[in-house]
Amino acid sequence: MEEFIQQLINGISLGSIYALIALGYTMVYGIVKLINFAHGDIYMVGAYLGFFAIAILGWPFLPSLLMAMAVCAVLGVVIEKLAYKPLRNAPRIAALITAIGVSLFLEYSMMLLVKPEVRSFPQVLSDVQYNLFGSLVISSRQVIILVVTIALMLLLQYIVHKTMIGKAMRAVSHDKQAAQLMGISVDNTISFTFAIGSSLAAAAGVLVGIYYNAINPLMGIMPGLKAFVAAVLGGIGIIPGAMAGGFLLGIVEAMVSGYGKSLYRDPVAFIILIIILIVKPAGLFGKNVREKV
Amino acid sequence: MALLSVSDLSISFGGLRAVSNLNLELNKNDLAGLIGPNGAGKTTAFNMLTGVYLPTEGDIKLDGKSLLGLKPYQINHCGVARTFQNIRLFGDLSVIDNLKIAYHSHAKYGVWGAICRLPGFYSGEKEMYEKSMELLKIFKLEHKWEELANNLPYGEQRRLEIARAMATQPRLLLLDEPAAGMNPQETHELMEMIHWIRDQFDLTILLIEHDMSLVMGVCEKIYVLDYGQIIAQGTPEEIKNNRRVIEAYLGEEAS
Amino acid sequence: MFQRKIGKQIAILAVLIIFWASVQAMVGLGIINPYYELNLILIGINIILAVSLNLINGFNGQFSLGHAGFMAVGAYGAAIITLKTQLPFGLALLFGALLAGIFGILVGLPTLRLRGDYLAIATLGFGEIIRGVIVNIDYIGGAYGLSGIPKLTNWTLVFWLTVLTVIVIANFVNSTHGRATISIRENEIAAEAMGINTTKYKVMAFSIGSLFAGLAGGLHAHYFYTIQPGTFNFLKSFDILVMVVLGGQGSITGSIIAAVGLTILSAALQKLAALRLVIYALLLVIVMLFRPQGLMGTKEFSLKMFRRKTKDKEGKQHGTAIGQ
Amino acid sequence: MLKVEDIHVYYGAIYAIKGISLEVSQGEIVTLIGANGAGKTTILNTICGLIKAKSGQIRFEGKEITGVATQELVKRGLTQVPEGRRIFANMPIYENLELGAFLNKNKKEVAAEIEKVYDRFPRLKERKNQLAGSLSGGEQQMLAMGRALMSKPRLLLLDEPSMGLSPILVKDIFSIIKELNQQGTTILLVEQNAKMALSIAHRGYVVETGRIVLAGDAENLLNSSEVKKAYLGG
Amino acid sequence: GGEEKKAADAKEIIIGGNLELSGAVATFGTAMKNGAQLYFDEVNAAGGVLGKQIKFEVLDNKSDATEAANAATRLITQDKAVAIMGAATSGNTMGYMQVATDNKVPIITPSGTALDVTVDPNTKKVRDYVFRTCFIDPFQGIVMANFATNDLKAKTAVLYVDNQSPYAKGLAQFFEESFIKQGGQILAKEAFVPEDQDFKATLTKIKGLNPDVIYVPAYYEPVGKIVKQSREIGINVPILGGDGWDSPKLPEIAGAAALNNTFFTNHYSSQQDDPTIKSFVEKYQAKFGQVPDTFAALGYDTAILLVDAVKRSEDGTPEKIKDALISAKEVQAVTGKLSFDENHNPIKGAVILEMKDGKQTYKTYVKP
Ligand SMILES: Nc1ncnc2c1ncn2[C@@H]1O[C@H](COP(=O)(O)OP(=O)(O)OP(=O)(O)O)[C@@H](O)[C@H]1O
Ligand SMILES: Nc1ncnc2c1ncn2[C@@H]1O[C@H](COP(=O)(O)OP(=O)(O)OP(=O)(O)O)[C@@H](O)[C@H]1O
Ligand SMILES: [Mg+2]
Ligand SMILES: [Mg+2]
Repeated sequence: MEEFIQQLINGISLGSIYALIALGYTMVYGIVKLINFAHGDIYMVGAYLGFFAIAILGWPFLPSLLMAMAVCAVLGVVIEKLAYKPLRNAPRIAALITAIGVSLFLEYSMMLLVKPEVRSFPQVLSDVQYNLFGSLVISSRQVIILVVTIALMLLLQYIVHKTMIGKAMRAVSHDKQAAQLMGISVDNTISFTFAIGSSLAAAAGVLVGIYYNAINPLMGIMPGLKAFVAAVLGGIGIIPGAMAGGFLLGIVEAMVSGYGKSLYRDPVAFIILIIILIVKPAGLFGKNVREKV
Repeated sequence: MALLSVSDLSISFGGLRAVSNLNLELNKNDLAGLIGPNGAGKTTAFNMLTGVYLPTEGDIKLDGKSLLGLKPYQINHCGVARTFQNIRLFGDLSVIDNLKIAYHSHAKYGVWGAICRLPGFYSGEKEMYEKSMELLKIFKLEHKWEELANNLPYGEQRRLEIARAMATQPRLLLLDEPAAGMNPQETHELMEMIHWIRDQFDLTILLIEHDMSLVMGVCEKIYVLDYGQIIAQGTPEEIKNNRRVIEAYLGEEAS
Repeated sequence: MFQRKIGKQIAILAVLIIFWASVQAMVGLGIINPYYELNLILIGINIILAVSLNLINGFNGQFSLGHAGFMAVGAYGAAIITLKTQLPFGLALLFGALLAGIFGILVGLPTLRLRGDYLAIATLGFGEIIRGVIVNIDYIGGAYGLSGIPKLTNWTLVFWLTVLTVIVIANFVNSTHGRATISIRENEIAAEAMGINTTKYKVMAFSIGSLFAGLAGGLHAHYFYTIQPGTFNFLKSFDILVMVVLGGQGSITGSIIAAVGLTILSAALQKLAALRLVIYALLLVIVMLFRPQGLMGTKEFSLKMFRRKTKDKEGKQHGTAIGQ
Repeated sequence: MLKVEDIHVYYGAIYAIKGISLEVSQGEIVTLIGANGAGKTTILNTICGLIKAKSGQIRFEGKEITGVATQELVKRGLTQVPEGRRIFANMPIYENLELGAFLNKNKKEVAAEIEKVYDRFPRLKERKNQLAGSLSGGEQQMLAMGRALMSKPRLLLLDEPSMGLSPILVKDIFSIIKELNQQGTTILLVEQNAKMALSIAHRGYVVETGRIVLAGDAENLLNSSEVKKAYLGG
Repeated sequence: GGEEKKAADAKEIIIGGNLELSGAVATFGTAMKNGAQLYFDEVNAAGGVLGKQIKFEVLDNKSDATEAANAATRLITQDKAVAIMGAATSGNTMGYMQVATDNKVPIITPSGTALDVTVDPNTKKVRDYVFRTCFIDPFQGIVMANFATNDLKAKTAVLYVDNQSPYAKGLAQFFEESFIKQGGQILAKEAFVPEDQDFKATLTKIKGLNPDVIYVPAYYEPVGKIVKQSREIGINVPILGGDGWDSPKLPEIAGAAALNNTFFTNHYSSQQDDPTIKSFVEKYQAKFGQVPDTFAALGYDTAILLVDAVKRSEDGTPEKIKDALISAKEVQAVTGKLSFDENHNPIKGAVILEMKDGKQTYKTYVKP
C-alpha cells in the first residue's frame, strides 16, 4: 500500500511535468488549431536561457526564470509571424510540416550554437526531501512543480474563459473573419496566444532543467511528444484536459514501471492510451460533439 | 401500403426534445413538403430518417422494413437519398466525380478489376460516365462537368447536390431547403425540375423549404412541424388557411 | 477509347524499360558507382513509402503518423523469413508486406473512429508500440536489431516494385473505389449519405497503404544487411509525412518528386552534420511558405499540363481532378 | 456616409469586381441585389476590409478607409452581418453577444445592450446558455443580427439576412431592419429576396457579374421590367 | 577517368569518419570526432605519414544504421577512404560493416562494444575488416561482477538497463551470467530509455527489493539522473556501471555527494599519472575547452591505431592497413598499450574507479 502511494506520488510528479508542457501546447492548439511541434523545442530554448542566466551570468532563480519566459515569448511571436502566419489560410497540414521544420531548426541551430553536450544547472533551488509516514518520500521540487502546474492551469483557464482577451482568442479560433467583424485584431490575438504558450514552455524548461539537472539541445523531443500525447489524451485544446492527460500519462507510466515490467513501459502506456481514446474518441474531457448536419 | 411510414419518432438532445412523436406516411410517388418555423426539428427529422441521428423513440419503416439502427450508407442502399441544408459537396472534386461517387454502390467492377484494369473496369467506368452525363444534362450542368464543385455558383451547387442524390438511384428523395439562396427565377426552374424528376424517375419526394412559392407550388401534401410536433397536415390550400400555421409560421397577411 | 489507353500504356512501359535498362547499363559500366546506386535504391524505397502514405493521408484524408511502424513490421517479417527459413526472397517480401497489411487492418479497425489529431496520436502510439515490443524480443535481435540479413535487394527489383506500387495505387485511386476513398476526405457525412461504406474504405486505404510500407521495409532490410528498431521511430514517420505533404497530398507524382528530391538533398548535405538539418529545416519551411498545398497540390504531373496550354480541350479525356 | 469609387477586386486570377462605384447616405437603406455569384458579398467584404481591392477608393464619413483593418472600422462604427451567419458555434449565445461588444469596455453598457437584443429576439433569451452551433438556421441568423447590433454601428452591412428563415421571421427581420434604420442606423443590405429588399429600401443597385447594371430609387427598380423579369420571378 | 586514381598515388591519405553528429547520440560522435581530429592534426603538423597529410573526412550518420551504410558507401566509393573510423554505437557500426567488408576497407569502431561487431554470431568467424578500440561487453561485465562479489561482498543485485542500447544490454547480460555463476542472485531486470528524465517509479520498485548492489550499464547522462534520484528516494547501496559513465558531466548531473559509493569499470583514469594520459587531457582541454570523456579518448586512440597501421602498411592501401591493424603490437595509447586479439578486440586491462566527492579515484586494475 505504501509503495502504491509512493508510486502515485511518482506518477503525479512525472505527470505534472508532462502537464506543464502540455498546457502551452494545448492552448496554442485550441486557438490556432496548429500542432506546434516546435513547442518542445521552445521548452528546450527556455531551459538554455535559464541555464545561461543562472550558470553564466550568475543571476538568481526568479529573474532568470522571468527572463527566459520573456525571451521565449518574443521567440514564439517571431516564429509565428515568420513561419505560421503566412499559412493561416493554407491547409492545416502545411503549417504542421512548417512546425516540424521550425522544430528541427531550433534543435540543430542550438546544437551548433551551444554544442550537443549535456549541461547541468548549478543548484539554485534548494531541494529538501520530506519523509511522510515513514518511508514515503517527496521532494520540495516535486511540490513546487506540481503547484506551479496547477496554478498555471487555473490561470490559463481563467484567461481563456473569463477574460475578454480569452473570449477573443476563442472567437479567433473559430472564425477569424467573423472575429474581425467584432473588432478583434486577429494578429494581436494570435501573437498573444503564442507569447503565453511560449513563455509557459520556457517556464517548464527552466523548472525541469533545474529539477532533473541536465539539459541538451534534443531534450525537447520526447517531453514534447509526451506532452502532445497528454494534451490529446485530455482532449486537445482543453486546458484542464491537458493537465488531467499529463497526470494520467505520468501515473500510467509509473504504475507500469512499478508493478508491471519497466521493459514494456512505453508500449503498455501507449496501449492504454489507445484504449482510452477508443472509449473516449475526443479525449478525457473532450465532448464528442457530432457535427450538426 | 405506404412507402415510408414514420411512427412516434422522437429524439432528445440533452434536455431538448427536438422532435417528438412525429408520425408521417408517404405513399409511392408522393411529393410532400415539411415546413415549420426555424428550429422546429425538420432537419433533425431528416437526420433520423437517414441514420445520422439515432432516434430515442419510435420507428421508421421503408416498404415495411425498419430502418432503425442502420448506418447512413445502408439506408442509402435501401433507397433513401438526401441533400443537406448546408451544402456538402465533395468540393475539391469535379462535378462529374461528385456524381460518379454517388454511383459507386452500383459500380460493376471490384477492387481487383480496378487495380488490374480488367476489361470490366473500362466498361464499368464508361457506363458510370455516361449515366453521370445523362443526369448532368437533366440538371443542366453538363457544360460544367469538369469544373470543381467548389467553383460553381451557389444555385448550381444546390442543383448538383440534388443530381448527386439522384445518382444513388433512390426511391425516396429527401431535399433540405433546395431553393435556399436561389433567386425567384432559379427557384421557378427548380420547381419544374422537381416535378419532372418525380415523374420521370418514379420517385417519392419529401422536401423542407421556407420559400412558400415553391412549397405551395409543387407539394401535394404538406406537414407542418412546430416545436418538434406536427401541428397541421393537408393540401397547400388547407395549410395556407390554417390558423395555427399562420400564427406559428406564415405570419399574418399571408397572401 | 480502350485502344488509346493500350497505346498509352505501351508507351509508358517502353519509357520505363528504357530508363531501367540505361541505369542498369551505367551500373555495369561503372558510371553509376555503388554510392549512386544506393541512393537510387533509397529513392525507390522512399517513393514506395511516400506513395503508400499518400493513399492514407492524402487521398483518404486520415492523419496517420505510424507509417514507420508498418515499415518495421514488413522489414522484420521479411528478414525473419530469409534468416530463419529457406524460403525464397520473393516469398519473404510478400510475407512481410502481408503481415504489415494485416497489422494495418488490426490498427485500422479500432482506431478509425478517431478523427484528425486523435487518430494521429493513436497511429503514432501504434508505431511506438511496435518498436517497443521489437526491442524486447530477443528472438528477433532486441535492441541490437537483426543483422546478417543477406543483401538480396537490388536496383532492378526495387525499380520494378516501385513501378508496381505506383501502378497499383494509381489504378486504385483512379477507380470508383478510389473515388469512394477520396469522398471520405472531402466530406465524410456526405459520403456516407451517398451510400459509401466509409469504414470499409478507410480500412482498405489503411491496409493497402501499410501493405506497401511493409514491402518497402522488406526491401530496406535486404539492402542494408541489418535492421534496428531505432530506425523505425516516429521521426522516420515524420520524414515520410514530409515527403507526402511537400509533394502534395493527393498527388502521386508529387510524392514521387518529393521522395526523389528529398533523398538527393539528404545525400548532398551529408557532410554538413548539424548544419545539414538546419538547412533542411529552413528549406522545409520555405517550400511550405511558398507552396502550402505542396509542390503539386492534388494535381498530377503529366505532359498534358504542357499540352493544355496550346491545344485546349481536345486532348482531355474523362480526366478529372483526381487525374489520370 | 459611404462612398465607393471604382473598386476592382480579384480572387487570385478570378476578376470578381470589375469597377464598382456606389454611395450610401446617412439614414438610408440601400440595397444591392443580383444573382448568385454576382459579387455582392465581395463588395461588402471589400468595404469592411476583409478583402483588399486591387484599385479604387472607399470613403467612410469622409475619411479614406481603403486598406484600414476591419477591427479599426468596427471601432469607427461600420460593421457587417456576414453571409452564412458565422456565429461562434462553440460558445453560448450570451458569449457571442458579449463578443459583439468587444470594443466596449464598459460592462454595464454591454449588459444593457444584451438585454436589448434579448427583447428584440426572445428566442435568444430562452436559449442564452445553449451553444450557438446547435441552434437552428433561423435562430443562428437572429444571433448574428443581434451580435452585430452589440457594437452599436452607424453603418450596418447586411448580407442576405433572410436566407433560410421562415416566412414569419423574414417579415420580422425586415421590420427589424426598418426599425433599426428609423432609429438612425444607416444600412447597406444585400438580398436575394429582391422584392422584400426593395420594398423597405430607399435606393437600390443591381449587380451582375461584378458590375452595376442598374441603379435608382427602390420604387423605380421595383417597377422596372428588367428587374421584375430577372429578380422578382416574372 | 579519375576512377583509377589509387589511394597510393593521391596527395593525401583519406581516413573516413562515420559518426553520429546529429540525432540521439550526437554527443558521443562529436566527442569522438574531436578526439580523433586532435591526433590527426598532431600527426599532420609533424609531417604526416608516409610523406602525406591525413585528411579526416567525417560524415554524419544521424545516429541511424541505414544512414551509416549510406555514409560508408559514400566514404568508400566517392571519397576513396582507405579506412573508416566509427560508428559510436555497436548498432550503427553493424549497420555499415558489411558495406566495408564487401569493399575490403578496414573499419574501427571506437566504442562499439557488442561481441557480434567483430565476430559473426552465426558462423563464429571473425569479421576480417572490423576492429574496435574499446572493451567487449563480456570483459567489463565479468570484471564488475567479480568486483561486486569479491570486494563488495554483494549477494543480490538489480540490473537497470538502457533498453535501447545494445551496449547496455550486453554488459548487463554478462554481468548477470558471471554474478549468478559466483552464487549471486539477480532480483530484477529493469529498463529505461535514454530520453527518460524521471526514474523514480522504477527506483521505488528497486528500493522495495532491497538489493546489495544495482548495476546500471548506461551512458552518463541518464546515469547521472538515476544516481541522483536513487539517493533522493533513499537508496544508499553501491551503484555500479561501465565505461559509459566516464565523463566530467557525471558529477555535475548527479551531484558529488550522491555519487559516493558508486563504482565503474573504465579503460583508464584521467587521474592516472601516466604521461600519455596527462598530455592528452591537457591538449584536449586546450583545444576544446573541456575535460575529455571516454568517447574523446577512444576517438583519439582510434586515430592512433589507424595512423600506426597506415605507417606500417607502407603503401597506404586498405588491404595493407587491415593487415597492419591485425599485427598491431603494444601501441601506446591513452586507454592502454593496445594489441588486437584473434577476434580483433584490443587486449587491454580495465581499471575500476570509485567516485569520491565527485572525483574519480583509482580502485583496482584488472588484467585482461
Ligand atoms: N446536435 C444537436 N445538439 C443539440 N441541439 C440540437 C442538435 N441538432 C439540433 N438541435 C436543436 O434541435 C432543434 C431543431 O433543429 P433543426 O435543425 O432540426 O431545425 P429546423 O427545423 O431544420 O430549422 P431550420 O429551418 O432553421 O433549419 C433546434 O432547436 C436545434 O437547436
Ligand atoms: N474565396 C473565393 N475564391 C475565389 N473565387 C471567389 C471567392 N469568393 C467568391 N468568389 C467568386 O467571386 C464571384 C463573386 O462572388 P460573391 O460571393 O461576391 O457573389 P454573391 O453575389 O455574394 O453571390 P451569392 O448570392 O451566391 O452570395 C463569384 O464568381 C465567386 O465564384
Ligand atoms: Mg433545417
Ligand atoms: Mg453572397
